[in-house]
Amino acid sequence: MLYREAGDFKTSYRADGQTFPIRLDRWAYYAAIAVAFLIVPFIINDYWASAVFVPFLIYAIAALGLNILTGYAGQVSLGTGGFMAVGAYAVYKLMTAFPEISIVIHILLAGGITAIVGMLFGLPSLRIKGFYLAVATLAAQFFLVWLFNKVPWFYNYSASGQINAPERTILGFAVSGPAASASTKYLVCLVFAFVLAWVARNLTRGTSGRKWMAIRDMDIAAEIIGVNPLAAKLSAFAVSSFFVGIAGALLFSVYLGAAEVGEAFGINKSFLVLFMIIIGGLGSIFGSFAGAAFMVLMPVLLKNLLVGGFGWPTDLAAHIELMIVGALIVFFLIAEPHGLARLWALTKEKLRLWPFPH
Amino acid sequence: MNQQTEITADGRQIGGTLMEMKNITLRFGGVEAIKNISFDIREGEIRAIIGPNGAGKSSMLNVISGFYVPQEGEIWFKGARRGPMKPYEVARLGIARTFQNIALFDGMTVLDNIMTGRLNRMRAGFLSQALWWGAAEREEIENRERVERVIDFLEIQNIRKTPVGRLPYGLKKRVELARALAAEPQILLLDEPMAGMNVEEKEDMSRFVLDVNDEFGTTIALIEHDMGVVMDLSDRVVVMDYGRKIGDGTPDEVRNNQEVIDAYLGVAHD
Amino acid sequence: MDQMIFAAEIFLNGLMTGVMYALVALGFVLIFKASGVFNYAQGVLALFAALTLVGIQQGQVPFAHMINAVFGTHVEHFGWTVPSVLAIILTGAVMVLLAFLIEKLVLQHLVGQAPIILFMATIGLAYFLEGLGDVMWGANIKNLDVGLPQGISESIEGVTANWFGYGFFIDRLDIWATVIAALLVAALVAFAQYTKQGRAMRAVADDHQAALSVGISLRFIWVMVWSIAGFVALVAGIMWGTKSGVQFSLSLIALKALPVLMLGGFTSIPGAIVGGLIIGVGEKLFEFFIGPMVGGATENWFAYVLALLFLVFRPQGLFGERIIERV
Amino acid sequence: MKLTFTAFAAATLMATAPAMADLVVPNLSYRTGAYGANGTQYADGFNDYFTLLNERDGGIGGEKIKVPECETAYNTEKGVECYEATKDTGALVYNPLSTGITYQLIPKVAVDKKVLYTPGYGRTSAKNGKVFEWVFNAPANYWDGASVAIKYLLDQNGGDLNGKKIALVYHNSAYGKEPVRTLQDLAEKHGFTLSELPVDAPGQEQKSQWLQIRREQPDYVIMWGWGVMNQVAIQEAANIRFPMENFIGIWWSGSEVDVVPVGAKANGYKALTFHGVGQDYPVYDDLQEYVIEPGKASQGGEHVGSVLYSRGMYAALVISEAIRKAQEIAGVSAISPEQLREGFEQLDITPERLEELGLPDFGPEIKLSCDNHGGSGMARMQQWDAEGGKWSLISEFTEPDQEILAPLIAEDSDAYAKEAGITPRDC
Repeated sequence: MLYREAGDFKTSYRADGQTFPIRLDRWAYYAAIAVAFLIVPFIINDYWASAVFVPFLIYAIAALGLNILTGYAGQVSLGTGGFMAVGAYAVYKLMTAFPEISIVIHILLAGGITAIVGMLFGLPSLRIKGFYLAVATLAAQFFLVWLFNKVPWFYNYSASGQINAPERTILGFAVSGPAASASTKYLVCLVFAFVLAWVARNLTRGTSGRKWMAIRDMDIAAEIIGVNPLAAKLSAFAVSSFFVGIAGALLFSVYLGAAEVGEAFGINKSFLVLFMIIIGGLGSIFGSFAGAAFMVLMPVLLKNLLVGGFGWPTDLAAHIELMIVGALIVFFLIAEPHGLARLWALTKEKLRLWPFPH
Repeated sequence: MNQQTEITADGRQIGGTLMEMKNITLRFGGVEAIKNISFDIREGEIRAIIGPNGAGKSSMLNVISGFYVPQEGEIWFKGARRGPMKPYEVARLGIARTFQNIALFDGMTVLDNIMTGRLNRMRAGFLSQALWWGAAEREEIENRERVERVIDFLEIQNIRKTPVGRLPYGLKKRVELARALAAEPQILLLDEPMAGMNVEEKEDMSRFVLDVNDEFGTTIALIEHDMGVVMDLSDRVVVMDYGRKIGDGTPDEVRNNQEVIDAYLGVAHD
Repeated sequence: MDQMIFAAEIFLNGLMTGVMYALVALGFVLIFKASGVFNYAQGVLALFAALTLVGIQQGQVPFAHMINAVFGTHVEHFGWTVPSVLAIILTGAVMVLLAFLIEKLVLQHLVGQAPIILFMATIGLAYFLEGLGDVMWGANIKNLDVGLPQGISESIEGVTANWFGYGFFIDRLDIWATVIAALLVAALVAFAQYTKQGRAMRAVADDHQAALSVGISLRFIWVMVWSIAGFVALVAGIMWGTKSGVQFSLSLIALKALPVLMLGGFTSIPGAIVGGLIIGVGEKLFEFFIGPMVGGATENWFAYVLALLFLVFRPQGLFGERIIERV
Repeated sequence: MKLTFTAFAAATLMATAPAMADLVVPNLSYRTGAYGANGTQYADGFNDYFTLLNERDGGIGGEKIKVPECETAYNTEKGVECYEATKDTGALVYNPLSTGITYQLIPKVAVDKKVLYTPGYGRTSAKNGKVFEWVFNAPANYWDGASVAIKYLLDQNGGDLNGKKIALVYHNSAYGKEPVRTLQDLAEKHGFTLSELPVDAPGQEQKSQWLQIRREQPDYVIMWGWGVMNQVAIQEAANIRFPMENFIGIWWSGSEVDVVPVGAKANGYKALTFHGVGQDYPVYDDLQEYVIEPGKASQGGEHVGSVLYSRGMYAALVISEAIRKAQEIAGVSAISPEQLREGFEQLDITPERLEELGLPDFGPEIKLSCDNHGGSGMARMQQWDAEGGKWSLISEFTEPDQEILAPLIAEDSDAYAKEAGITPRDC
């Protein structure tokens, strides 16, 4: 009985409302944070940063954003790629227009700009629901990509329409551009992911979160008990887009360094992030991270296993990888429609009783 | 119109008119669901609207809670005319309700469901919520205390953290009542609170309704088609049939109203 | 005046393109109507069907690449070719088998789940089929030829040249696609109206519970509907494959069908057709009149924005059932 | 359970690192996705040429060449992952066959000190070696291609394109937009009118564009396409009976997969190329003997001799010649990327050398220097013979109009230098 909650009494509502009410969970969380902040930065190399950690953290932010909109507020969006593009192009314009201002401010502003754009495209959500809304958000996806591709002002009139992230520093360390080291990139993304996850947790456990969930579970009843549906939906779109915009800004400036809108922020990106939250768990902060980890790690693992391990040709491995990803998605949905987060919770439930299940 | 404050036989206080419906008519396309109905609700009373199925009771409740906007007529609340409002604006005036087909938020716990009843009292800004600092945390704890009082009152302490979807029907009804109570409403609207319950559950629910009215002094308007329960509970009763008002008065008066008897007998023999 | 003649030509071509979109949308509607599943894999089904058709036609060895990689062999072809008609029939059989497997392995286990979960499952299915198609038949571009004519219709050009002094361009493939789509819809309607299975299908579409209670096997209906959708996908695959070769990008035609669905409603077959026509004509005319002012290439988003604006004013789509809110 | 999984994950993640030996030339290929059909052929040619060198000559200068392949699916994120996964394995040079991935790698290779070789694609202004020290795009780039195409048309019209109408049908992406500016400048210089017709990826539906071409009746159509867009465009051109000999594709729009599906109607379609076509070169005998016969060909040798296969092979050839040059300069056989860069900058592939390599007149002479990383930019025209099922060369190597291109390259590379904070070196 290593994992238990018995004897872990709460004496105040504050203690009862905390994020990890079970002591052991709390410890595990502190340990994970300590490892992430104090150990990983010193051992990370370029490959681990570029192939695993940096994309994982950035996609976790995007997944958090989409989870707020889809998992908490129940509005399915397929426009994530387009909103990430807004973040990327906003940060690019800001970085090149105001090089003397800190990139942290640029990234936050890029999130803010994306939030405004997101609210704009969220307006139809008052009238359109369910799949119709999901397909409607594709309008945002395609229109935004076209816009950034077509209007040269967005890419500073460069010949090919590619955007390149110039070098910017935080406290003297390069965070964008080729000189940025693996651990700086990792740490910047980690800080953003950590703070944003904390904000997401705060928003979802309080008033806003309850409004969103009420709209999700039964929009008519929510309106009758006093939730303004337009305000709730738009605030979900805004917060979600803010997160997604920051993810886009980081993806472009810190991770990729160069981007072309149709390729980097196409519809596949929208689906990828949607997969993450479904596999991770709708309406779960932990699930956003789990889903992002799964979708980032799995292809890398499979590729290394099939090509590096079995020595198969890369194309065969890539096709089989598609089949495995597809099959795993179906398998997860059949086995546990509520995602990795629920699977994790069930495991803990079992552990709680172990070794005396009755 | 303002009546004198009265004291009922069991010692409760009933005050002046809180809400008044004047000549309400509601149509769906060509069908008139409510035909020119007027009645009032006094502060502190339990007011029932009864009638056979399809009489327009639920439509009436939906008009009060702002979900339907009547084509004709006026609604007066606390001495002022209520203009056309969105349902959520009506809720903010202090009108809370329950639903005939339970409308709880299935994905949330009992506690969170009841906390939604207090959403209109939350004032913390967005930044404060995001950082969980200052007003947001303070409010959360204050409101939690109030919600816990409702939880104690309705005796549902042990299911606090259970997801609502897993609860049995009777408990769901109680949680729904808790959510409405948590709003500390001026008027509590109950849409068939006893529907689908067995005798024991009905007794429990009746007790809660009376206690709410008694302890908090909450004005209650309820719909029910079970005559027996209603007559015992309410101070005054409106009887509807086919969208018309066919009776209005104390339970005794209504019980002896010939038109009401005909309507009910007529339905019974349909 | 010239502008008007050009616009008329574009209008006609838009109609034809719309038919091609409607063909894809039709598959979505069938499955959604009968089982409430928004089948994202419909585009990949079309690709898979077309790949299989070409593979059978040309006598390719399935999984040749994988067999070669694992066993070090060099098998590619059986050395025969199969006539088009027979190949189409065989592919149809493969699609029925696929429908059966999908029901058995996926849908059966997801009965009663939320629509979004089923939708996600079909995205997983799309990935799987895409990989499977490539592993089975190879990823190179294939030429699909079942004898459909292609190229400008000279008689129409001649007639219009006489009338307007400007010969209209109409692709013969498009004319054929229109004819075949019309036949397909007629056949579907006849099937739904006049056969026992068709009536059962409609009953399920109207009310699951009621259909179950009168003894209709839901599983049978699902297999049947997915088979029909597979067949519709085959037809769409043949049309698009003839136009642009059989290869990965074929699956992306699903994206062209989604705005059609929004416009026409997910549950209406006439909606899919009318929606397809409106989108086809709309995007072509928009590109013609407005495109030059904004730099062109508007077709990818125009359909979606049109559908979006439309939905704001009519949330249930053109022919969708009216939504009544109740508490 | 958790622990074993982590261990397993770590083990498989690390499994990629090959031993540090040999000359490592990673092949960032794409055999899947929307452009997989094209990428496969190129990757095969690239692999097979190195296999040939290993089998026939025992490598280069006695060093075996190792070509680890990594699938990018034409996706920039996977491209970066592939780059990072291979860069610490002694990799010398990268050739990702994707403009998007190239843009991403340009700043990285400068820091990691790896050579980036992008023949016929990538960033055009990388020709300027003063700014782009580590990037080479010889023998020709997109702007060269645009200029050579116009020069060819000038030739056809007795040196005068005044009043002619030329339409550019292009892939609506960074790649497709490359020639726009050059063609606009050329239009001004030669007095033709240019209409630009973007086609959104993937490009299956081009009816609007071709109806417009049918209405406007341009004298020539130039195409910058890739993947399915090429064959749909050629099909639509055939449908509207646009004369094929007036339809010119860039080299990425001129392979068998683009024309074969259209059948006989594609006959006469022209495309640029910067290398020879067909199998009439002595090197193919060696390939047959050392690679294909023993079953060592990449993917079974299905595509040997196709245009894209030849192009992959040609890229491998240029790299191997640069390696040879580097070995010669450094005096060691196991060279470093820095030494390879030297080798590239002093590369001189003469016609005689090409003949020695079994590919007489296959490519233009490539002579690079510290400031010229792009070579002469010469390209020639090939034409499709539908009946014979082969491409044939119809013009000699032609030099582009440097008068137009040089300022454009200077302008674009200066802009990059300013943006990236690079001080151009002296040459």
